[in-house]
Amino acid sequence: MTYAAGVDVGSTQTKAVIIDEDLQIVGRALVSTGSNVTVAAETAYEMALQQGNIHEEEEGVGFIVGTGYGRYKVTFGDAQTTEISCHGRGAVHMFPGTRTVVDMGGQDTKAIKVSPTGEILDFFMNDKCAAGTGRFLGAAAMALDLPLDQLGPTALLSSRPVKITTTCTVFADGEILSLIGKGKKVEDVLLGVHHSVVSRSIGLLSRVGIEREVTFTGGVACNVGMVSVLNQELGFEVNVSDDSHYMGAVGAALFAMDRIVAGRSPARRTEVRV
Amino acid sequence: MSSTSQLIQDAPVDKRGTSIVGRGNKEGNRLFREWYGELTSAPERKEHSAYVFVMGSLAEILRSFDIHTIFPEINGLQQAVRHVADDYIGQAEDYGFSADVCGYVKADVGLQLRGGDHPMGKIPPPSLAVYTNACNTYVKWAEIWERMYHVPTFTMDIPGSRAAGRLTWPGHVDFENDRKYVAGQINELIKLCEQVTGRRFDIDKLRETMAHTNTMSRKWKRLIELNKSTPAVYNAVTDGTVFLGMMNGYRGRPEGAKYFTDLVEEMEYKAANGIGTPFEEKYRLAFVGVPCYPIFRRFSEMFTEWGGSFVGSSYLWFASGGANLGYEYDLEHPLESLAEGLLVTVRDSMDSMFYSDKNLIEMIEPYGIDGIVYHPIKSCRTVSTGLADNRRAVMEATDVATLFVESDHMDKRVVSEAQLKNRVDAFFEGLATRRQRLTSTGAPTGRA
Amino acid sequence: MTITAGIDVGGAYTKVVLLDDELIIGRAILRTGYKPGMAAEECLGSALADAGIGRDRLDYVVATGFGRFQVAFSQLNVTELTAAAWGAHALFPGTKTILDVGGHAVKASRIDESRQVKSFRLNEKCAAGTGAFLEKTARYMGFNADQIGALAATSSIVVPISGVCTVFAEAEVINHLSQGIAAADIMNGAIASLVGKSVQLMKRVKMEPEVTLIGGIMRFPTMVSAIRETVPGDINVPEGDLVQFVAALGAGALAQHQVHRLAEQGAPAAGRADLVGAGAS
Amino acid sequence: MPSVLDDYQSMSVEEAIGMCRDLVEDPDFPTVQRWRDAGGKVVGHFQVYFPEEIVHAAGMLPLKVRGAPVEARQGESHFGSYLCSILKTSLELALSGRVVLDMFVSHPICDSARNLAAVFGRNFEYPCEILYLPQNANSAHASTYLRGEYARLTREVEAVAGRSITPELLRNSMGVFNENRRLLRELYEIKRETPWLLSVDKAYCLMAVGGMIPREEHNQLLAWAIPQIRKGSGTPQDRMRLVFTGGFCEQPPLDLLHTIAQFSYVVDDDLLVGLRWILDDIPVGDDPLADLAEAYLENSSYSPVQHDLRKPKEQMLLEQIKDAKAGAAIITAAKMCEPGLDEVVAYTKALDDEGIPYFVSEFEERMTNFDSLQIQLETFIENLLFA
Repeated sequence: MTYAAGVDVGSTQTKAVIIDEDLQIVGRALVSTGSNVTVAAETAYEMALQQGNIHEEEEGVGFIVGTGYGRYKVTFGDAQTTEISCHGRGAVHMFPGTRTVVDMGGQDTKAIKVSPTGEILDFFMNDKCAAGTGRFLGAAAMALDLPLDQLGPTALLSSRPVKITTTCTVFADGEILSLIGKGKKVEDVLLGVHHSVVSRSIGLLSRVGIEREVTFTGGVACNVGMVSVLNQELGFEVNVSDDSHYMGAVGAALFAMDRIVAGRSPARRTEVRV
Repeated sequence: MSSTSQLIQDAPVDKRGTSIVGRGNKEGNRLFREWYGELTSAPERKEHSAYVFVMGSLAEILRSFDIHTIFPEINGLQQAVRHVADDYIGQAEDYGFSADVCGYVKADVGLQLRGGDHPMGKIPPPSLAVYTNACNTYVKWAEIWERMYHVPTFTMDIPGSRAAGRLTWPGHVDFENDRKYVAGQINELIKLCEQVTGRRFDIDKLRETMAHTNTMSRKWKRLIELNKSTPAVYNAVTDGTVFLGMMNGYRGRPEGAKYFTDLVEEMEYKAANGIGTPFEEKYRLAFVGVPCYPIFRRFSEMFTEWGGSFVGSSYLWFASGGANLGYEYDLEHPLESLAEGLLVTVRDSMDSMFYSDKNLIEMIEPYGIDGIVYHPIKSCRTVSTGLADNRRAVMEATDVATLFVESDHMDKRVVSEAQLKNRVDAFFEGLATRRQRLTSTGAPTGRA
Repeated sequence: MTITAGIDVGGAYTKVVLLDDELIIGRAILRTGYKPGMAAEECLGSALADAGIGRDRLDYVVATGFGRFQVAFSQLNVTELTAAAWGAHALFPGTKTILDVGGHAVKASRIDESRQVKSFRLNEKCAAGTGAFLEKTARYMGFNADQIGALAATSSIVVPISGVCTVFAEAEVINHLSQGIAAADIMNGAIASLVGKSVQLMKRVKMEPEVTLIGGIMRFPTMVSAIRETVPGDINVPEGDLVQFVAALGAGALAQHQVHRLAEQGAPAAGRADLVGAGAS
Repeated sequence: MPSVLDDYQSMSVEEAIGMCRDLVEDPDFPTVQRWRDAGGKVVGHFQVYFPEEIVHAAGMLPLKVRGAPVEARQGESHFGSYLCSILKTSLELALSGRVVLDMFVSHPICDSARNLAAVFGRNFEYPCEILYLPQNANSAHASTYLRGEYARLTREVEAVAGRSITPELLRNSMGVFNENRRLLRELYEIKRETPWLLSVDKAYCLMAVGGMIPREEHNQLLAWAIPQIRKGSGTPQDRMRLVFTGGFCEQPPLDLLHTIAQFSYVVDDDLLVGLRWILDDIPVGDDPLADLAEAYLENSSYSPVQHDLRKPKEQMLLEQIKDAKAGAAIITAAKMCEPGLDEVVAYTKALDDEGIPYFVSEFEERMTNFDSLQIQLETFIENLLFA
């Protein structure tokens, strides 16, 4: 049995995924990136191997693809691919109907338009300022002293979002506190925060054209509040996978498997491509 | 067919005994320094200089009065590629200019505040400024010199296309209305030059300068067509910038005419013998916008390291003042045809910025374009405002791959190498999958 | 003897200074938090305790800072720019230019000998170029704000931080760290970039000596010395944590001025209402 | 010609101004809708100046396209990052169908505006073009050229309207607009002479509504409102008289104007200067197009987007301040607005030399937070107070 691995080094978290030849995920791991990117990549990779209890001696990992902003720091990787290609590939693999991908990470948001084969047709990223990224939600969590995973559920208790005017993530806490100070309900403020992030990401999506199905990937996709506000604003349901957090690593692993298979008879690879 | 290196060795040599392959860049750099030397020493010789711009420099008239043409745009470009632009820009911002003001303008303000001290030499102050409306910032810019130096500023107002592809020609009532206006202004400019220099206008000298420009335009058009060959014979972004420097700096001059005659000879030889640029051409690209000068080399490497070859660039259209049309003046009727030529070529410069979608679509097939790279810049609304929409139109009409990356041509504060590279890599990964779909070879991954 | 209070309700902290004529007799500082009004109330309380006097001794109260309108018990509200002018002038009468670097805003102003603000500029509504930038950078590297000064002091190397957005600067910082660059060098880089932005703001108001530096960020000696390196002429820095109290002090000083002015006029204390739009033309 | 306004004559003047404010801020442009429902055609023209008389003479509604306080979700996707907001919101209005046009005209006097005509052209079927107003105002040939350009525009407009514009029709329209300019001059005179009777934001609403309703109706509205405003009960307060200038193409949010009005008297400004570009009545002669062209060049206001050696802009500003007996100025410019931002430098230097107090503040039509502006205003006032 040969395995393929994808290691996605994000600005805040590093994710590793191992897949087998049937393209099933057999191991996954997530560590915070911290200050030593290479170490984080190694750790995540090792943990993923353990989780899938794969012992490199007997059954090796045939190919490793690094992705994410730290992809060139995956020194043990065999190749690098941008997270844009990886999220596109991963999303189409999980949801073959995917035509548009919105990936929200800790620090940037991407809108990606893909073909049925996972080919990247167009993409857009925000990078002028961190408004409208997962970080904005993080700032809210910090200001309100809530654990990240409570943001969504809390926001969904509200039906009256408060308009958030601050765009600067760093100043968000200030406005949030003063709104609370003015007696606004926590859930209303939080819902407002979700709306402001969603509306910015929809702006990004419309740059590549919002074509169904839309698949929501990245860490922020774990936030039920974001999913429901996004559905509400788009007017239809987006795809969300339990592995959305790992989507970049999954895509990278799929590309890795391409390489392994490409090394063999062309007959096999067609199966694998679909 | 023998190896490329062999071909380069066997290439014909010029009088100096140097191979004609690579001569264009060598000569270009030499003449370019010479030109800045000339400008630096102009005040000693009591010669006048005019501040002018690349989109309609009026060099033919100014040269006929032996007035030097100084291009603040080219000065700015040099400040950026020599990594000193931010010092000048900072000085202008301290002077009061907003962070959102064009980087060229600020680099020039900084330059003026430093008495013309420039990495290429000492830029003399203007005796007058002459500019078209091809970019409105030209007008605002000239107002700054007006306030600094109290010198005459002349707007050569050249009406452009009223709508996409709606071009009028001699004989049409609207064209004639525009032409009369331009012709009238030309006479006003000539009077101004007479006042400034205290010389009489010499129509035969004008004929000479126009003749040189004719040769340059003819060759420029040919040069652009020559890159239809595979591999491309020059990099339209990097080499192209050298050529643009010559096209503008030596417009209306014998050296310019000779340079482009030689350059076309070189490129025709390369085309005939399949000699390309120094790297392997995997993808043929068109560039739209203005290059990223603060990290110029790196910027171009981001593409060449993937085998991306810029075979064409809208920059070579508009920044040459529309020379791409190959328009040639009728020397029998210099003033009339100067008016017509200005109108037609500057109009084309503007069309190449505002309405370039059609030209780009038409370019794809003959030039074998795999992808179009849009690079709008923070500084320049003139070039950049329409690009996102232009790209949408091109993507609707064709299935060519496109990349949209924003940075700046001057201000390194808005240039993030990492972010640029990430997008460029993704773009080429897309091109690779696309090609794989068509030819099914290789996976879309970069080199380890 | 006239006792006045100056209350500065800032974005992060609320500060109170009590003046007996020109003498500071008490002060207090605490986090503003949710309810600026309450913060002001509490902070005044502890300042009075600090001075060991009762509330009834207050002749006049001036509030400033973003939360000034939430201060129920002030007779007069002024902006932090005006208050800073009075405060800086009280400490250093030769002050012509004031640079106030706070967590959320950077303000530069030029004043004349009569404490009149002649020209002023505020930074953009973005954290890049505010004190928050330093604190964030420190936090990314596992230090807290109070350690910034000490940390930076251990290095003389300056690593350029080009990031436009404070949040994106994080990735840059992490990159530097992973390349083995010392935290202190990076900290200096962050300080240099903040100083650059601040100095430009001062140039925008055509700074003249003497320059007085105020605001919480001036607690860090490296910040001050970096400014001294780039700005010619005399530079004043209030001692110790007084840098954070300058606006409050100014409000107190203005309160003294009001009391005397009103005494001359024999008029009752003017409330904000009378002041709105009361500018002379 | 249908009436597009509610019956304001039964309202108090305050209520009528409120109605105008609602119309000015309504991104669905109900008055334009009513005009269309009555079968009228609409020609949108982008800021700053446009010879609306020509469109009016063809029986169509000239609509001043000046953006709107809307979220430009579709508009944004047609533009890059570093551009002024009015481009995006103006396109948004058209893309979202809020404003339906029969023709769109922009001008070449700002590079973004010139590009906007191309963008509209790629996205809409109706004619989208650039009116090439002359930019060499000092050429002896400019007005002849402009007359020819107006003749060209007239042909385009006739084609859209499906009827011809006789000199008679045009002269009549010029009469209507002369009346409108006279009334706007009166409005500004009230602001200048008795600012306590009319605040800058209210004056703006009364003026701006003219850009979206038939001009005859605007004339009626102003003729009705002005005498009542004059009779107003407000009493003069000791407030700072200032001139508010920003080379306005993109319009500041009304709340920004309101904030300023709370603390000062804006006795003059260059808001919607396009509606007041021509300073006096245009003499109506045998060749009305020539008269229009002549007025644009010879009898017009000033703006950062017009270069005229006879009108050094900083000098014009100083005169404006003097004529309005203002003691200070607020200099502003829209973010990313090259012409406006360039001018700020010259303005501030001139004001420094004259020792006229001012402050500088950038704005965006969609800004919602005015703290910074308010702090600056208050500081400004306080310091004249505690001097």
